Amino acid sequence: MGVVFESDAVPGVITTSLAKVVNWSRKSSLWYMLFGIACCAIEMMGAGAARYDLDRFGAIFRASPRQSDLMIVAGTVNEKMAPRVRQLWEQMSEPRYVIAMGACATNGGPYWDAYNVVQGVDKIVPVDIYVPGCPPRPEALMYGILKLQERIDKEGLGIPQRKGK
Amino acid sequence: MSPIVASIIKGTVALLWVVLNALFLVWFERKVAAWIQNRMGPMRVGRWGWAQTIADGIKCLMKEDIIPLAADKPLFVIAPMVSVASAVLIWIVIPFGPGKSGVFSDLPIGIIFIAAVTSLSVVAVFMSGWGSNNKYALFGAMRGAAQMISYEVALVMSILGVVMLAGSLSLQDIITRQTEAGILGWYLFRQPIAFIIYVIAALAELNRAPFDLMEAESELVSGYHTEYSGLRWLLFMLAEYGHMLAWSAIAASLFMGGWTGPGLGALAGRIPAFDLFNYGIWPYLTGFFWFAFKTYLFIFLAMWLRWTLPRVRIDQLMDLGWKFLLPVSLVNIAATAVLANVWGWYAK
Amino acid sequence: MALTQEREITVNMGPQHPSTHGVLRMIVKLDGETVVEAKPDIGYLHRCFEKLAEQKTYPQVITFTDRTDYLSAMTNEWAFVLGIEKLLGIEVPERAEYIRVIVAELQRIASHLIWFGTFSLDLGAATPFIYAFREREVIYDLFESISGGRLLYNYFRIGGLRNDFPPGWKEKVLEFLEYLEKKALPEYHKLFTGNRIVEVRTQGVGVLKPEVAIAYGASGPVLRGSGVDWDLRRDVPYGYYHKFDWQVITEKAGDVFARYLVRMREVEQSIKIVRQALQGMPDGEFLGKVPKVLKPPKDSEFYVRHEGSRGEVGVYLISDGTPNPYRCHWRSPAFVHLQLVEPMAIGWKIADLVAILGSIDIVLGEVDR
Amino acid sequence: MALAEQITAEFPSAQVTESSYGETLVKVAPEDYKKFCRYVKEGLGFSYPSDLTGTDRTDCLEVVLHLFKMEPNGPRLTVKVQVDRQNPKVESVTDLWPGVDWHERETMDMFGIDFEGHPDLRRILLPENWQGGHPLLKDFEDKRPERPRLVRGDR
Amino acid sequence: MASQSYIDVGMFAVIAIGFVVVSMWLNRVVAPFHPDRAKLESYECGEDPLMDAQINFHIRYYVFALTFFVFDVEAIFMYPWAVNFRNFGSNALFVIVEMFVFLVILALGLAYAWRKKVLQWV
Repeated sequence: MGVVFESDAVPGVITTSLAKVVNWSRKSSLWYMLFGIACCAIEMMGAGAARYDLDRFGAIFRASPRQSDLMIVAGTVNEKMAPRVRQLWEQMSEPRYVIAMGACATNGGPYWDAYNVVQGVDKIVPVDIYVPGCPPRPEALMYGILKLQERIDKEGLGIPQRKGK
Repeated sequence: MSPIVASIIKGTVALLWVVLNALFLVWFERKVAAWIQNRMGPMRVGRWGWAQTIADGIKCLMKEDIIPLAADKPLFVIAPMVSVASAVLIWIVIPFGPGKSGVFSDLPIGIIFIAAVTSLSVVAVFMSGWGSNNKYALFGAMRGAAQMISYEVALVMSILGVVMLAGSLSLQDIITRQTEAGILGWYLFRQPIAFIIYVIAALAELNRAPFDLMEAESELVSGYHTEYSGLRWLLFMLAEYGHMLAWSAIAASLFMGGWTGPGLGALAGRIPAFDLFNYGIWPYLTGFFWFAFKTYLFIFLAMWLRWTLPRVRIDQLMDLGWKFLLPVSLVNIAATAVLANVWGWYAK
Repeated sequence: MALTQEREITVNMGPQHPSTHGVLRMIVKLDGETVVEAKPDIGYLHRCFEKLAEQKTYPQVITFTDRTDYLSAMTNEWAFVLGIEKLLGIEVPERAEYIRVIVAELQRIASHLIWFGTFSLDLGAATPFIYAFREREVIYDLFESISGGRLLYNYFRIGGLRNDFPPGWKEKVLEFLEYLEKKALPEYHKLFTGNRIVEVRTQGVGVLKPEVAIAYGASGPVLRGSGVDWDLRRDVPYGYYHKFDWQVITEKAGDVFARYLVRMREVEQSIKIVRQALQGMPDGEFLGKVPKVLKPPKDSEFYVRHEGSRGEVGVYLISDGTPNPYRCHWRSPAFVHLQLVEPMAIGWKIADLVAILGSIDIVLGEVDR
Repeated sequence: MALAEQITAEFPSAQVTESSYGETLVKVAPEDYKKFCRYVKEGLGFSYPSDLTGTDRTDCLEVVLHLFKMEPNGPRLTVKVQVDRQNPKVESVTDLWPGVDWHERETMDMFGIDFEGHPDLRRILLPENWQGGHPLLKDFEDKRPERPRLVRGDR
Repeated sequence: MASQSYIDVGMFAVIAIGFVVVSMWLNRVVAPFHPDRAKLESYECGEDPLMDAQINFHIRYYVFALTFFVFDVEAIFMYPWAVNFRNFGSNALFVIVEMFVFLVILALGLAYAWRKKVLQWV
């Protein structure tokens, strides 16, 4: 949070009621980055298309990481991709959330013992929600997004985005 | 009331008008898109998702603002200001209702003022694109500038035909002149070619599909606002929708009789009590209704086109502007001059 | 601020870019907006398929073949299964052969549909994408009811298939084909094919000459779009394709629009094939006689050529007499086609580069394996 | 049979075998490889380069080239060349079939075979700074260190 | 009256810019703000930028801009004529022919630019 809410000068009542509004807005407008890696990306596209329609939850895609709140890592991350995933995550503006979609992004999936595959994207960036499946159905992704919304709802104003600040 | 206080009130109203409309338009666009695409659009935030853009707005306000190290900071910061300023400034001359009270300030040079102010928006695009020091943003900015200069000429030339018939640069005058001959007096019917040129050129100036080249997602990621995050980006969007609203309002004023239209007062001959509607605030309400109705008609047209058509290529866009629209608009001026003299009622 | 003196600008497109269809990276050198050089950089989805296959038994590898070209899983499974069947000399029951043709052609339709959707996104039209997905969801449902998976199926077995149709499946397929042919495809053509903007964006853009295409080893719709009458289903026959009445689609022009048309017309041919296969399908077994442990003879090897949705899928298998393949190599069409992007795109604008890249229909899972 | 006879007539040193699946397998010596390929393309008309890959035979490395003609049910030709495992080197055939460019790069990446005369022989699938060796060799070992798992708040 | 219009124009601009400034200030106050090196790096699809984006523009862009400039100024010349178009009365024919000459010159200029391939995008 900015300077104001990190100080103790603001009474608790104001910050809690403000936090409600803020959390409501953050969870209702989770814009995900247009970033598909592998098979799961097709199901992610399917989730955005007519039958499942993520737009109902206020989730639309943005092409640039600067404007997105949510990174859905949809697919296998390998050694060549890992630094790029990290950089894209770094370039998102805070608060930022990560969903690891599918078995590969969770722990390497069927490719867990391959020489070039990173065993889960949580080795690269911190993950909020893991969605199991290979690939997960769009319903599963939607459930993951709903879970993330629940999680955001419980957050206060001071989100621990990083240590030491 | 001192003129400055009056100005401040007017300015605040105009700003609110732009902001509220932009909020509504974003929601409206998402719903129109969803309707065209067999989807539902925002549904979860309020009934039919009406509060969606409000949530988006608060979220963007609470989002971190990033100014890249490589960026040219002053340009990067000033660009959204210019963009918003131009979106608000246009409204000075656009009439909402009849008479002097129906417009913020009926400048006698109305149309020239509009042309000048809208060009500011492309300055903002160029500042942001160059200031971002990002290649995609730069391409977006260069395209934006090139696109604007190709279409500005055709646009100005197409409006020239209207001005010839109306004999004035003030929008209020143009509107009243159109209504003198009833619905057939609309310049939509007297200047059909100018109208078509205007629609195409205005879409190009607005960067709406099929001319959304400067933020072409499949080519340039997000175009000129690639590096903008959170609120700064939101301000660009605000200005973009503000411009769309303004261009639609201008189209309604120039070609479709603006705020004029039948009100309840027209029934006064049949029902004497309805004479009431010819006085006081009622003419303004009727005027505002017709103004908003016609404006939103154009907005819907723009959205419809956007979600239907693919994007043209930049050189094809330039060709269309220079090699087709400009010659046609020159011919249109000549034809108007001849017709107006040969065919008397045409110019009435 | 420092102004560099160069006029040419080098741009990274990808790995995260809306139109690189996954994690391809293009290093593009531009003069103004004209492409001077376009070097694809791949490997962002290299998942070590070939190494993993050496550690798995033959039936286990089928799971991985699904994930190479994840938009066309059924045809991939078939290509791999075909290789082992050749090595072991296994006979496939007649009914299984028919079902294989049906699911492979439905998969081809699904793959071409998603290609149509993403290609229209590349050209800047968002709505056809949604429409294509709407139809694709129906195929997903059909596949789900026979295999349990929406995207990746693991449906083919060595010597046959995992299971037979569920009851009522045939009628559902016929109903879908009717809908696709009578409603969906005409709608696409009305919305997209006849559109003037699409025409000016695609006609004459990215022309690929037939002799260049052959020298590079292009295949599938890319090759047929250049006017080469070549389809492995007909020319290097496998399965029961020879029993049906269908045509190999070719277009002369060799440009982006020709490749588009070839795919759209292939969908019609696939509909025809599926109809005939459903009609002529005999009753019987769906899985042949297969030994419990599959051990192809030592030092036997085979190279399968299979017409996938994107072109020639080649599977090179070497056995050393154990249950695991000694070497399993996957030749993917998109890997080959990606080499053609640079020769096709030079001299065109960056927007055309996107269209050309879209027109060759790459799937990064298959390019990088 | 005609194909095998033609080849033995031109290259007596080449070992030609016919597999039961109708494939003609030709093993050529590394020094004959390029010459043989030129003959196959220009003399025999194998214009379609389907695939080029490698195999680790543990005592040597093998480059395998699958070639076809553009004719229905045409002959299937597999060219093999065995190279020394310590110093794997073979001439590039990109000038004959431009399409094998990336296949050769991939084979270099996976097996470490040096294709002499290749215009741009870099790693293609693995990262440019990859240090782990050539993964499809049978004695390859994955020596990457374990990575810690990150949780929210970590940098 | 005229002065009121000028005040309006100025005030509208001030209010719009003020709106941006105030909202940016509010954003700075309430939003998280943790800049670091990696975050402030220019975005280029996840890669490090290959080169600076601020390059010399192609000369064609300037030619385009100049062409636009010429045409726009000329369009502005025509506006006074258009406004008074209805009031020419008996001089109408003369004035219209005069403007036709001007239009023809404009069209010739366009044709010249077209032929010289100035209107070709880079």
